[in-house]
Amino acid sequence: MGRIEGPAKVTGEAKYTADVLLPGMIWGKVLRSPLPHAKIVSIDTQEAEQMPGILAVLTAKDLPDLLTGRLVYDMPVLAIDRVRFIGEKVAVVAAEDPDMAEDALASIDVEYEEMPAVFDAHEAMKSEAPLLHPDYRSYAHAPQKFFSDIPNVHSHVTWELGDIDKGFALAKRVFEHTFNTPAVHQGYIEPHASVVAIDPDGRVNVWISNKMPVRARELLADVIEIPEERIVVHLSQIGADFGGKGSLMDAPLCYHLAKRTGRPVKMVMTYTEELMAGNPRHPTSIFLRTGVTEEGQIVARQAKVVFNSGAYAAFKPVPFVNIPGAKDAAGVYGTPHIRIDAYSVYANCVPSGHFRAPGDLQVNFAVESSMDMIAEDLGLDRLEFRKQNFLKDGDWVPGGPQLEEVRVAETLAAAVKASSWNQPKSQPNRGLGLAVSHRLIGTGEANTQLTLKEDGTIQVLTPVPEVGTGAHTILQQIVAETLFLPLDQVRVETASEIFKTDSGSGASRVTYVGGQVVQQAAGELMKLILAAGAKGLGCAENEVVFEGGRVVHSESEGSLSLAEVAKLGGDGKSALRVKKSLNLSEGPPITTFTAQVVELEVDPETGQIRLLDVVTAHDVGTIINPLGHQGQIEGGLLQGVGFGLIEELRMEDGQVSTLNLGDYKLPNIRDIPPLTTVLVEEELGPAPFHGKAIGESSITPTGAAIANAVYDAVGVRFHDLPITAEKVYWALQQHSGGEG
Amino acid sequence: MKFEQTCTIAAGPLKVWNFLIDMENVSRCLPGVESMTLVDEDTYEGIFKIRVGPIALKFKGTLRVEERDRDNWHVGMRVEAKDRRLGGGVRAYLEVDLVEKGSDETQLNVKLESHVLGKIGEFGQPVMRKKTDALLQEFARQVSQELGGDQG
Amino acid sequence: MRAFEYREPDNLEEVLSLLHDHGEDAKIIAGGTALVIMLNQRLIMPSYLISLRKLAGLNSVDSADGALQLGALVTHREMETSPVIRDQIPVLAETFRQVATLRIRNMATVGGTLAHADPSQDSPVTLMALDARVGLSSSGGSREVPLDEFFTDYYETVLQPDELLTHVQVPLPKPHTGSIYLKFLPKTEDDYATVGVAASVEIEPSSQLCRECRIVLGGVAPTPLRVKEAEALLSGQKLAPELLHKAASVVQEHTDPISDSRGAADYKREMAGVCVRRALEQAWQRALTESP
Amino acid sequence: MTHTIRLNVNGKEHTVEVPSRRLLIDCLRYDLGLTGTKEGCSVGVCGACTVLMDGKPISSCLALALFADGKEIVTVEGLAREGRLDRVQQAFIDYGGLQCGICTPGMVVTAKALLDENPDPTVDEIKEWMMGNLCRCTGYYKIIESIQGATALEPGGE
Repeated sequence: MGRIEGPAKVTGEAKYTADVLLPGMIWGKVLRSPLPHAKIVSIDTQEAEQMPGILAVLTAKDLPDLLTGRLVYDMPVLAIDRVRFIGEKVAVVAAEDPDMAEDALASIDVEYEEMPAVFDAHEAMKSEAPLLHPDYRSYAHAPQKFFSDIPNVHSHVTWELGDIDKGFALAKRVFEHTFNTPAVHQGYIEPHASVVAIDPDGRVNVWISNKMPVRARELLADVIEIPEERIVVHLSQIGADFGGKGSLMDAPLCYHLAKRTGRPVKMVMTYTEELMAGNPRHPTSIFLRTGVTEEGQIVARQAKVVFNSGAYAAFKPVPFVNIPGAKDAAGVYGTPHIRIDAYSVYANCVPSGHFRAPGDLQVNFAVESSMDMIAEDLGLDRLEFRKQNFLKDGDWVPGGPQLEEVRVAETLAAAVKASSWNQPKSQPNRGLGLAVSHRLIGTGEANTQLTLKEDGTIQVLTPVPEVGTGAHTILQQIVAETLFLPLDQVRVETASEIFKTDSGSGASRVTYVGGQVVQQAAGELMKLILAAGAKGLGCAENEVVFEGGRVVHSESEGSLSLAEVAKLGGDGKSALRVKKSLNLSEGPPITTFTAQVVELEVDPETGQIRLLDVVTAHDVGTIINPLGHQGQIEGGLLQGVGFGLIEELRMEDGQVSTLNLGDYKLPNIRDIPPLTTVLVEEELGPAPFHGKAIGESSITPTGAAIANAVYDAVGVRFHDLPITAEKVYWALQQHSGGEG
Repeated sequence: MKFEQTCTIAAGPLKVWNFLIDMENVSRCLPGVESMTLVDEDTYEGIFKIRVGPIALKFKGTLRVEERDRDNWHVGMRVEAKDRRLGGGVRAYLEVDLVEKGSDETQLNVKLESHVLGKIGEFGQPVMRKKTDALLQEFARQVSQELGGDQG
Repeated sequence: MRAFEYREPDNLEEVLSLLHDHGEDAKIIAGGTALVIMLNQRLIMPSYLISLRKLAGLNSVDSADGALQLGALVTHREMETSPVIRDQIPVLAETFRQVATLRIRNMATVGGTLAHADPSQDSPVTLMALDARVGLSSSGGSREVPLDEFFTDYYETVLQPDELLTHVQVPLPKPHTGSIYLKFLPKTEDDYATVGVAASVEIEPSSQLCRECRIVLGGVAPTPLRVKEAEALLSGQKLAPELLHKAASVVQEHTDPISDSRGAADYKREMAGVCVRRALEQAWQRALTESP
Repeated sequence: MTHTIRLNVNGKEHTVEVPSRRLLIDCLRYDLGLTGTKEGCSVGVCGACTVLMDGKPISSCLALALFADGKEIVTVEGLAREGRLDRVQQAFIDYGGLQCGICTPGMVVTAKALLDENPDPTVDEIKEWMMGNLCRCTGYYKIIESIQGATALEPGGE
């Protein structure tokens, strides 16, 4: 079933932030730092200010001395006295058109005094490394509980199960492996955009490509020093998020320029700016130490996961200001003794942020690669070794609940069955690899307001914008299903004003938390409808039923349409309305598993990898929207392929060298592998109608499955992603002692 | 970006030394130098042009001699220059070391660490690297030619 | 982009006199796919932009006395789909079909690609392997330059500031000649070639010996790279694996690639060898099966 | 340095005064208010800005507005006629060929041109034609299904 906003999107009517046109609107452009770490000695803007069409030029000295961030406030709106990465905003210009703004940028003179810089997270953790944020501990919302004495480490989180020392004492064999993954960009096609218009009465209107508008309003209020009630965030379509659209980005600058010039201001990042100063996936290094018994039982898993935060932690939304995916470093395997340490580290690179399944991909690549390596070393079959160690009902997962309804074995079995796993190896240089992952459903706060309109339709207000996942369609379906109404009688509309707080879209949260809140609200609205209907029909509530979209008095057969009920209204003729909020801090005990099998072929002369077949199997509940569900699987999978084979935000001394989509390559329609999807359905999901989450499932195991298949094909093991043809070629050269 | 060039010159180290500490000579041997004027004992201001196809870069900036170690035949100079039209610039440190090979044979080692900044750095780093490398080669070639014939 | 004067002459004389008057300060724009990006990024800031879009007469493909004459304004898409080209020099159509994406091929022109002189382009490589010549005109007169003397450095050619590339001459392949363009794309299908190789082999039908051949590479040097030393190795020889390996290693010695997102220099050098082998083999097969 | 250009956009004649440096995409979006055409990469790679010029897909981010002088331009806003969606538009909805929708205007415009030239394309023909349009949401599988689905529908619009 197609999505509700489909027609608007295929006709070009759907409005994204960059599409907002306002009378008198002007344009902002920023000047960015060319140096990775330097003191700002002076900024001369005089010449720029004199140029034609230039309406304002601002630097930090024109702004309040405030920092911002999605959780910890550590990032200035414009660099204050010091720049910490190449691409950091130093000055901003407002002009009648973008070209004029660009004209002015070149004539702003900034004098820098270079400082020693550090780019690698491990280097940054050494005692001699330059400190990026000496005052980190004093920043607002910096989580004291996770402070560390290691240089530049702004958050150190530990997850433990059992007793790690005891675990290794039980182990017959101990394995150590290290893996690395690069920075990758979310690759949404819509660059960040913001528009701010200030009303004569001082009300601040904001349009912003942000998936958490209510939170955005809260953050903006703090950094521009305007009370939240005076700020209206107008929701627009979002040209995809994938985790990257949760920050204020240029909105504070738009406000300051609007305030200075008295005109509405729009800022749209170029894609070059996105690649140089967006918020890509964290470059990550994962160290695993695994203790295994003689029988091949994993008894201990120690993990040290180091995330390169870049110059600021401002793009991390979670309370511990670290990357949640690290907690999966034991994978889908029941391990009695676990210790996981996650370090997020400042370095003079582009600040890192969230990208679909943050941390999960990096860690899963490490865990699932190591499973194959250990199995081979122990002379065990890699499939059997996994099965033997799988999580079971009642097992605990680090940072998670005690699991119920564990279906990992079934999921992997389904993937294997649909693949050529059990067939004899077809040809040389071909190989099969598999990987398994799980993801706990996200928690958080969701809000809604349901109203019975006078035309008999149900209006569902949500503060969650449509980021492309089909969230609005899902909410519409759940409400319609709950009220036994046809879909077209339920209208989903967005509004942020009427809600104080909300977690917005993300963490595969919407169907679970957002779905429950609308379902509960719909149930309560039905009670009000029946009550009002009964009143209108002059009978008792228990004498009416809701049938065929009408409130019916069983005896007299008298009935009222929803429109009629709406006109009657509730007590005091007030509209029939339910406003509801749901905040789930505890996740359900049910997780979701993904198993993938990849078959590929390696060209030994060039190292080029061709994917011949990909099978992705998913442990799912009731599927509420099959089309949207499958779309999430397919889109996530191709992002996983990109992560495994192609994508890397290349940096040299903090300078990103892949600065446009001609150099930072995204998979295109000719790069897609043959794909088989297997859904292992059972109606026991925690979401409404026993649904589960899917958004961040298919992307996770792909990188590891590819790495394992490459090993199976040509016998070389890769510890770093992406596995490019070039890396494979040189590895093969060494492997075969040079005679390629 | 780091670069290294080595060549042998048919002249004794002292002769090469005296040649190299005179910026007149250096600028003459460095292709693209349009002007080089002495500001104070160790500082020069200059204009330096380089072309990459249709893209013409014109750097204006300073060259400062920061090391002049006669005993170890070592010179180190810092270059900071901007192209304001394009919005960008270069920061480089150039080190020249002489190794005595004989009474009139000297090995010239040139080391360059340079950072291309801003617009210019964003565009075609790889080509810039290649261009800079060629530039350094030419410099070494010119020097050895001026001092008693090219010996590669 | 920086502001500029836009001129759109409808006749060649006017284009040339504008070039004569403004030279360095002027840039020619045809399809614009490469130039507009550089303008937009402010890497170039000409005072005058001379558009060829209203210019007639430079957008046809003509077949005359043993050669194809390509107007400088013929688009890539036209090169790809032109029946004349598909029939008479199929490898040319095949090459242009592999350039970038449909949208770019609808805009980009033959003359534009050559004048832009990006060494990782596809079509200059094949055109050079086909012994193409380019016609250059200025208000002072005209000249013809063989393509393997046209490119001088990254994005640089022998074109003078007052000169315009008006057409390309491509001689029809001799009988018993097989040609191929091989584009090595290890990352994504829409990428620039990591290495591109055009090979053209003319064989002596009875003996099946190579009479003459052309080997040209893209993406491995400051300009499209023709390796005559490797060509010489093959002439008079029979197709044999050792021979191809020898040719490949000679080619590798001549490459001078840059390291970029499409591969490090040493990898490109290695791949140049592999691709040359594969290209020569396929060209040779085509020559054998090709009926005059 | 402004010029007056006449262009036909979606069947409607426009006369616009533009600076010589104005790009076609900005002319469409800001001079004419047709914001359906999106800007993504600004270097002709992503295809979000695809429009038809005299029936051919081009990157409006690589074309000067002046290039459109005397030309016929079709943007995503011009596909539906009298409120009736073009079959390609309908198919993208029915077969899930869109998610966030930012690439969709370029996708449907490009796909429309494909079916105009080749009413019954094979999967390989679809892939070759559509390669220049990037989508980060769908993984392309449903885009291929959408275009195949469209061939089964009545040619809409006209």
